[in-house]
Amino acid sequence: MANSGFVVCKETAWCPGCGNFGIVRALAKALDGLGLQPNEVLYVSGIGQAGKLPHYISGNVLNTLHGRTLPTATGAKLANGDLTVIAVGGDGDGYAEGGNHFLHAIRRNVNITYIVHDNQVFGLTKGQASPRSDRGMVTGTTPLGVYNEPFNPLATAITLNASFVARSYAGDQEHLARTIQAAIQHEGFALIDVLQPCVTFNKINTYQYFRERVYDLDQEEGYDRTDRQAAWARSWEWGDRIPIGIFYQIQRPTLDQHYADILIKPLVRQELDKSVVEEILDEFRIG
Amino acid sequence: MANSGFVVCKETAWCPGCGNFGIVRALAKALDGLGLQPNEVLYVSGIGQAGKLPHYISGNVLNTLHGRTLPTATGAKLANGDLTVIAVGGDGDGYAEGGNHFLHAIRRNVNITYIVHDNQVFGLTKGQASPRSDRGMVTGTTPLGVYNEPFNPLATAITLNASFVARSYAGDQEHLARTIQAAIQHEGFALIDVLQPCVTFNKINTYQYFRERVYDLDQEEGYDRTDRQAAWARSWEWGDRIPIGIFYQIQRPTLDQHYADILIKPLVRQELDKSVVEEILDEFRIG
Amino acid sequence: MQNLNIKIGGQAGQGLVSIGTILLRAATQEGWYLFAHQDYESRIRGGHNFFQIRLADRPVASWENDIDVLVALDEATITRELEEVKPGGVVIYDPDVLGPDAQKLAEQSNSIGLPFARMAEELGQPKIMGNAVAAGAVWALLSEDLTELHETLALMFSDKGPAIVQGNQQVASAGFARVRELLGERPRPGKPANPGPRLVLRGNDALPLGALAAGVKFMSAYPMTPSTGVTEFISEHGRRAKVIMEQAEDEIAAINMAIGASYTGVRAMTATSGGGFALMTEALSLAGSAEIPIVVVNAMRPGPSTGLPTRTEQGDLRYAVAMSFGDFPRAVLAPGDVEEAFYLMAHAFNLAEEYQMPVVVLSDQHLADSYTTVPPFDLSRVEIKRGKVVSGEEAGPDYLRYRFTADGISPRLYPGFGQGLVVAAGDEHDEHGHLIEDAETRQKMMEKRMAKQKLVEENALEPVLCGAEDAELMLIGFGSTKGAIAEAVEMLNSRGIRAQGVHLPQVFPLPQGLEVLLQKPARKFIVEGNYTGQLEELIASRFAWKPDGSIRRYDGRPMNAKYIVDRLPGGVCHG
Amino acid sequence: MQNLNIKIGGQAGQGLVSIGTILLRAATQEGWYLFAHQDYESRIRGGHNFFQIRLADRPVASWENDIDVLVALDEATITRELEEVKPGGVVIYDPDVLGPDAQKLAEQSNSIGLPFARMAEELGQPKIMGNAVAAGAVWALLSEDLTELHETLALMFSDKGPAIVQGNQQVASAGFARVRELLGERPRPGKPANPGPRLVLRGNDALPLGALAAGVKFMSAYPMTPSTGVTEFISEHGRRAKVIMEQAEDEIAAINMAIGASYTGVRAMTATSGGGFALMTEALSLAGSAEIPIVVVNAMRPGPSTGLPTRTEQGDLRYAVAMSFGDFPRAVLAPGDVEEAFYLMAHAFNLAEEYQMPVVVLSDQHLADSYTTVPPFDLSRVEIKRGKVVSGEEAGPDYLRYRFTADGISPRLYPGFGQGLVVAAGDEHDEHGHLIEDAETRQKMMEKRMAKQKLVEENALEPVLCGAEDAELMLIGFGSTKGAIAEAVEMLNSRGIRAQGVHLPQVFPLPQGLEVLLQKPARKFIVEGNYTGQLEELIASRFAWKPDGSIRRYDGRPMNAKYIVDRLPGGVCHG
Ligand SMILES: Cc1ncc(C[n+]2csc(CCOP(=O)(O)OP(=O)(O)O)c2C)c(N)n1
Ligand SMILES: Cc1ncc(C[n+]2csc(CCOP(=O)(O)OP(=O)(O)O)c2C)c(N)n1
Ligand code: SF4
Ligand code: SF4
Ligand SMILES: [Mg+2]
Ligand SMILES: [Mg+2]
Repeated sequence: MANSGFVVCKETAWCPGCGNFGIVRALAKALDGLGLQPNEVLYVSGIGQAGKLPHYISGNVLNTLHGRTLPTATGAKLANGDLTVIAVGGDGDGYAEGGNHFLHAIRRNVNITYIVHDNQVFGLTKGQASPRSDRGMVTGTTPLGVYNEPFNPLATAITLNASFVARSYAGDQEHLARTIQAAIQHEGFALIDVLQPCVTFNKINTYQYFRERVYDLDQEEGYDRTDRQAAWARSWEWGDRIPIGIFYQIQRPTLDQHYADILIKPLVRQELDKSVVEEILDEFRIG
Repeated sequence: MANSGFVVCKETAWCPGCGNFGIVRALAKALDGLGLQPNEVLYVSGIGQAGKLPHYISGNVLNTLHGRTLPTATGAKLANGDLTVIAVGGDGDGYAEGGNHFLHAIRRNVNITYIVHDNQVFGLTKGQASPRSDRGMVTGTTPLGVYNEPFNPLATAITLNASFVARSYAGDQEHLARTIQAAIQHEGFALIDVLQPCVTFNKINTYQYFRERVYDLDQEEGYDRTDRQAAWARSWEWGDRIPIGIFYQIQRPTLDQHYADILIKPLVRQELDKSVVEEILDEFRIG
Repeated sequence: MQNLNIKIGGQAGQGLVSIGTILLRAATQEGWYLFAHQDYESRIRGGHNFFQIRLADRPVASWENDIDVLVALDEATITRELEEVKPGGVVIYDPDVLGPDAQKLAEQSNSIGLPFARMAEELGQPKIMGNAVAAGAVWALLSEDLTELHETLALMFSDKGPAIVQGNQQVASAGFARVRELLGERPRPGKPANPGPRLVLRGNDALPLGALAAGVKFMSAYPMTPSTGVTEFISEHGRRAKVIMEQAEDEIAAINMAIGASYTGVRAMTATSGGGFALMTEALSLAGSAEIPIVVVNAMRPGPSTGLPTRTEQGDLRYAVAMSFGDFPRAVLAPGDVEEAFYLMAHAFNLAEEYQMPVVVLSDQHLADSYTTVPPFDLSRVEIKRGKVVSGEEAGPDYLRYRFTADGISPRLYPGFGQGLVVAAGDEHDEHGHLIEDAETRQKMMEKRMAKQKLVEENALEPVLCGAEDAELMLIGFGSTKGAIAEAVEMLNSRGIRAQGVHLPQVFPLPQGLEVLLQKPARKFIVEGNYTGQLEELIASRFAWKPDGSIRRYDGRPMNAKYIVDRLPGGVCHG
Repeated sequence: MQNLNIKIGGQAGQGLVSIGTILLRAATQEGWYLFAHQDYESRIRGGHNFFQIRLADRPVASWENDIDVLVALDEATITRELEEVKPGGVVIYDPDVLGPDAQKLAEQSNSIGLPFARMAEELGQPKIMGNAVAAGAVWALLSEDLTELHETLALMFSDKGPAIVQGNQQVASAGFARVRELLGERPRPGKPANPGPRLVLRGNDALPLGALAAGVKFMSAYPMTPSTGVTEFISEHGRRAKVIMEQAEDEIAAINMAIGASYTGVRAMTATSGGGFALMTEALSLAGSAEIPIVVVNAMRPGPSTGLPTRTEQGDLRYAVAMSFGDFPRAVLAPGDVEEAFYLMAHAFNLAEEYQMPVVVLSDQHLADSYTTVPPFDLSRVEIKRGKVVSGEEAGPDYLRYRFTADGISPRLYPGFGQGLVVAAGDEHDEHGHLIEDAETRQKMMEKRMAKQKLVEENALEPVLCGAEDAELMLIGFGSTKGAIAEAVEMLNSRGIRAQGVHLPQVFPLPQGLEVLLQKPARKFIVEGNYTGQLEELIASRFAWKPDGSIRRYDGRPMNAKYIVDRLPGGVCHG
């Protein structure tokens, strides 16, 4: 794929009708809208159906391991802050295997955008429960129905004081593209949990299910997205009405600001200064 | 150590004056008070100074790996629900290496008590920052001072709808013993984050620091520990006043209740019924 | 031997597994033996997959290249698979999904166009029943009548109600009739005389069945292809068999949960693949140090890293043998077929408990997903040996978890079963289980643990042999190449080359008996599914020995007899 | 050679490391060469630790058993270590901490009771300066005057202000004077003629220094003994050297962060031990598959599991070599001493980048924590080879990350440096880096990657030899046994046995040159610090060869010359 505009691949390994298509299209639209070039963007993904996204849109790609999306993206961003780094993965990738990194990447407030394809199921391994599956959902590993308390990524991110916490919906490409742009423009860690119908394995949380329920928080009069407690409270709304939009956004120092002394320019553009090494060696010299 | 009363070992590998002593003593007191026998109790621990606790008090011990306290304890409890299972570890063990298990053990609501020795530092490896370290703390790995947002285990546990969330203080053995008893008596996952001065490596969060700040939430008029949002809000109080006590407690089904069909008695006391295996095999028989 | 090879090709989600499953059950019902393997991509819909069934009048253990019946559900099946069809073979395709070029191609052979879904719809049934049309069409080439096919459909769809059963039977009959009409009578593959009852299972069925037979009580796992079938099998039957199968948040949690359960005294296991297996290393080492029995099924797929998730390879052998910082006793078993998978899985639990150590069972995608006809498993052959366990009274209050004993095995007490306390630790410890620092105890404890390794080695499973005893050529392998090697040996013997096959059901520690075999005068070849020759290396490191040659495959596909024989040096094969 | 062995024993937290550090710096300043090793427990206060310094008039590479000067900060030092003191050796103890029995015991030898802390207090200084009293006391046995000791104290405490410096100097003088007074003049160890400038470093200093010299730009790690020193060193100097060292939440995050950084084009590393190393396996495999350079320092400690966290062993060799499901190219280096650690670490980065693969550097607690006097490192010897990298223009918009090339190495483009897009994946992929399913591409891509392994092997570092070329006895080892083997060889040669030492700085792939050595007529022994003989196994698997015998240690303690020579079969040693 060439370096002019963000082209979306026609050939994918996704099922026809999958919510992932809406996400990749919205992403291309968002990136185009920001005037970025493909070679300025790096997608870092894990393993899962969602994790294949980077292969279907133009840009640099680092397709890593299941669950390891965030640390890899963090390392890449620290080493070359010139890249717009977009981490992308499934809900299993991010909230099951990768749960620990989710906590700590947020704490670091590294300046990346994290898009989670939240289909509430393990797609690629054929439909087992994910931490996002609704209670009672029967799958190959949960014949008695899902029992665990569903994981609430928004409430958790807000609790960890993530500086940008949003939800969007794969069925609303406009909203999603807009949210992605806001996330990329945000300085700091930006989470977008995207409601993504899995037409093959999730017969509960379907397009119709969401179409009937989602409403746009961004349009909500008086909603103050800097009010952490209110954002946390709102994140529990999941029933007849499901909010999408930016739940929480604040400014706090980013990880590269912490390393400002070192990051006078991107690490990858810094030459080795041997004299500093000599200096350190000299401190150990005796006699 | 014999099976009558909970004896605390005199020989330990802890530094004189360490907060860990208060914890092990309070634990012995709590267990004695509940009329338990050492052979009915199983301590599961990870690696760290805190993780050594089980070796210093009478009971069964499973001293595992750094960070793996909770899954191991979960497996043990599911296999033998007759055991009172107490998971114990440091803040590094539980919130750094073990962060993912922390999330998911809470979601499962397995009926165990989890005591975290929260000294806000990696003790055993000589004082590096932990996810609980205060901002700005200078350690061997954070010469520029700790930068990350400190992890709030109480707020996170409440967000995950843990059924029992408490904080206590190693310097107040009465309070701690009482809290441990309540946790053990609670049906479901019970977290006690214990403020534990590390006299060697943590020069900020000392006995004096806590003595001046802690107050008992359990004594607080009108505090409703079933109010999740209030509990979450209260968990952010960390300044001149630091609350200890039970922040949040609710009843929700436990993991063994989910498996009630199977757990007609503890797994370890169930004999293999070969006829069931024959039955399953027969379903594959053809001809 | 009479053989018939059916290949059903199409996209994921088109129903080729349904067609295959219907046929293999009906064919077994009708009396044939079979081997069926699957080839699929790491995606849920689309791509190009196939399901291949080989029917025979005697047990078969591998697959063949030449196809008698090709069922094409999509265009790629024609463009990619047609060349594998034997002269005179039949192609059944759906004209509604083929472009004109492919259709033309298909028509060059002995072909029948059947619009599967359309036919179902024309009969007033849902499209999806096109699968039964296809099954019926193939059945016309196999059997005189529809009895067994109808019975199979009745069994398979019984939980969907009589309407669905009848619908399937109706459309299957239609497919059957059309083929009969178009092709007339054709020679049918011979059937065995007295087939008797059999099971038709995949490795992913036999392994969990073996675990259930061995009395597993606890499993925890995180899904990963191709091991997921084991996990889902235990999940499905757990309630009835009183086994907990808890899905973990990751593989680290999975194995640690199982270790926690095992410590209390129940048989516990986990199953995984590739990266998940790697993530379990630290805990495996804990099980080794703390002497906690645990069985880990690792279903291999091509690595490194995520590799080819749905393909087959035998590239984790070196890793399974080496997977620990520091030394501890262990065993690695590698069943070669469905029947062996069942009995070895049960054996794995015995080994784990007798020696209080981790045991790894190496499966791979080819074993996991391939169906074979096997005689009904004999539960009386599954002896349960729980090793040295003491009751609470025997143990007494002075119980020492790691008591030094002559054989290195310290009797287990289950915690809470007596006055004694059970102190287990992964840190180095003394007889009590408490932590130590001194050199003497460390050395003694290492020697105690490693004494068990010696016992495991002395009792290692001996190689399984086939073919000529006075062989001039020997093929040595492990795991799922067993059938391919056996058939290669047969092929060679039939060509007048005295060949012997050596299958290693236990790859670590290697049995003493192997050394004797290595001293035989035959020319020896190691056959294995990986790039670097991991089995060869293992044997070399143990016996300071090198083979005369090696046959390897590392493109993600399984071997068969032809693959092996074709790669033997010319002199051997035509000598 | 003239030698003097000083052992300082006491509890953790009592200051024995301070005393040791003061002495080793002052002694180096005064001109001696030295080797100093540390023995400590997995705890922060209490227990029994020691710090042992060997001074000599020429470079030394290992430690000796017999002690000339024992400094006892606690009772256990007397009860446990006294028997190691040579006849005529001196014991300096603190009478305030000894019970009467131990005091009596101490008095049986050439002993001096000095209440270190009390003396400091009596001089109006804080208790903690008792350390300087002890250092001064020992110094009286080494040197005629206090010049170098005072200078060392001035340097070490310069950042604490002049009062602290003077206080330390004052109390050190007092300790010095007391010993001089009590013992009078004693023979002092000889000094080298022209010592010149040197460094005195631990492995845990030399490794990160090597990384800095090689231009490492990013590190991420999670603390784990005994690797933590590497991490903290990079942290400490990171700001100045413009290197980011980010503490990770766990080892999995650590290596994956480093891989992310390396992908963008910077040199990146991590450091860990034992269980942490195991947790990195999956990511190492990703680096192998995606061809991303990465350097991992694994400082070994006795396993399995948590084992003995602060002790030494060489038990991760098998694991380092085998750590992946599936095959990919790699190198494993094993520096034997501080100097080699520096240069090999820099070499590791070259290997990683030239072959675009992971490189493991095996250290161990003995290397990590032991100080040695070394000549100043020569930065001009550190050549930086970044491998095949193309600029944006060279690459062009059609850049293919995994272009098939003759040697298997595909030129790297750093993402964002040109129009070309850099697509990297751990799944099997085509030249573009996009995911594939077909057998042909898989096979070619495996062959491309493994072609690099061959190059790595051809360019493997050759064995480092010492002793007699026409040896009748050969000792072969790797890593931190280098010094012990060299001194054992010297000892044997001095006894008239023609011995040669073979140290392997690269353990995987093994160098061709080793095979030639193995064919020499000498009797060969493999010396290694683990139970099962992992090096022996590795050599056996590669060369189908077995040694004449082996010398192993697995009690958590380091070997030295005496340990090795004592364990050679009688016939060898006295033959
Ligand atoms: C370490 C590891 N464990 C397990 C797997 C198998 N695996 C691949 S994708 C996946 C889950 C997919 O779910 P999700 O992340 O939600 O992505 P989706 O396919 O639903 O988009 C799993 C368990 C793996 N590749 N690696
Ligand atoms: C996998 C692994 N990583 C790292 C370590 C090293 N390690 C041992 S304890 C510890 C942290 C200790 O901190 P914490 O859990 O807070 O316990 P504390 O000592 O403070 O009580 C670490 C990093 C280990 N043993 N295993
Ligand atoms: S399985 Fe679900 S998530 Fe995956 S591609 Fe198909 S519809 Fe989408
Ligand atoms: S290091 Fe800190 S936590 Fe550990 S024993 Fe000492 S005082 Fe306690
Ligand atoms: Mg998903
Ligand atoms: Mg701590």
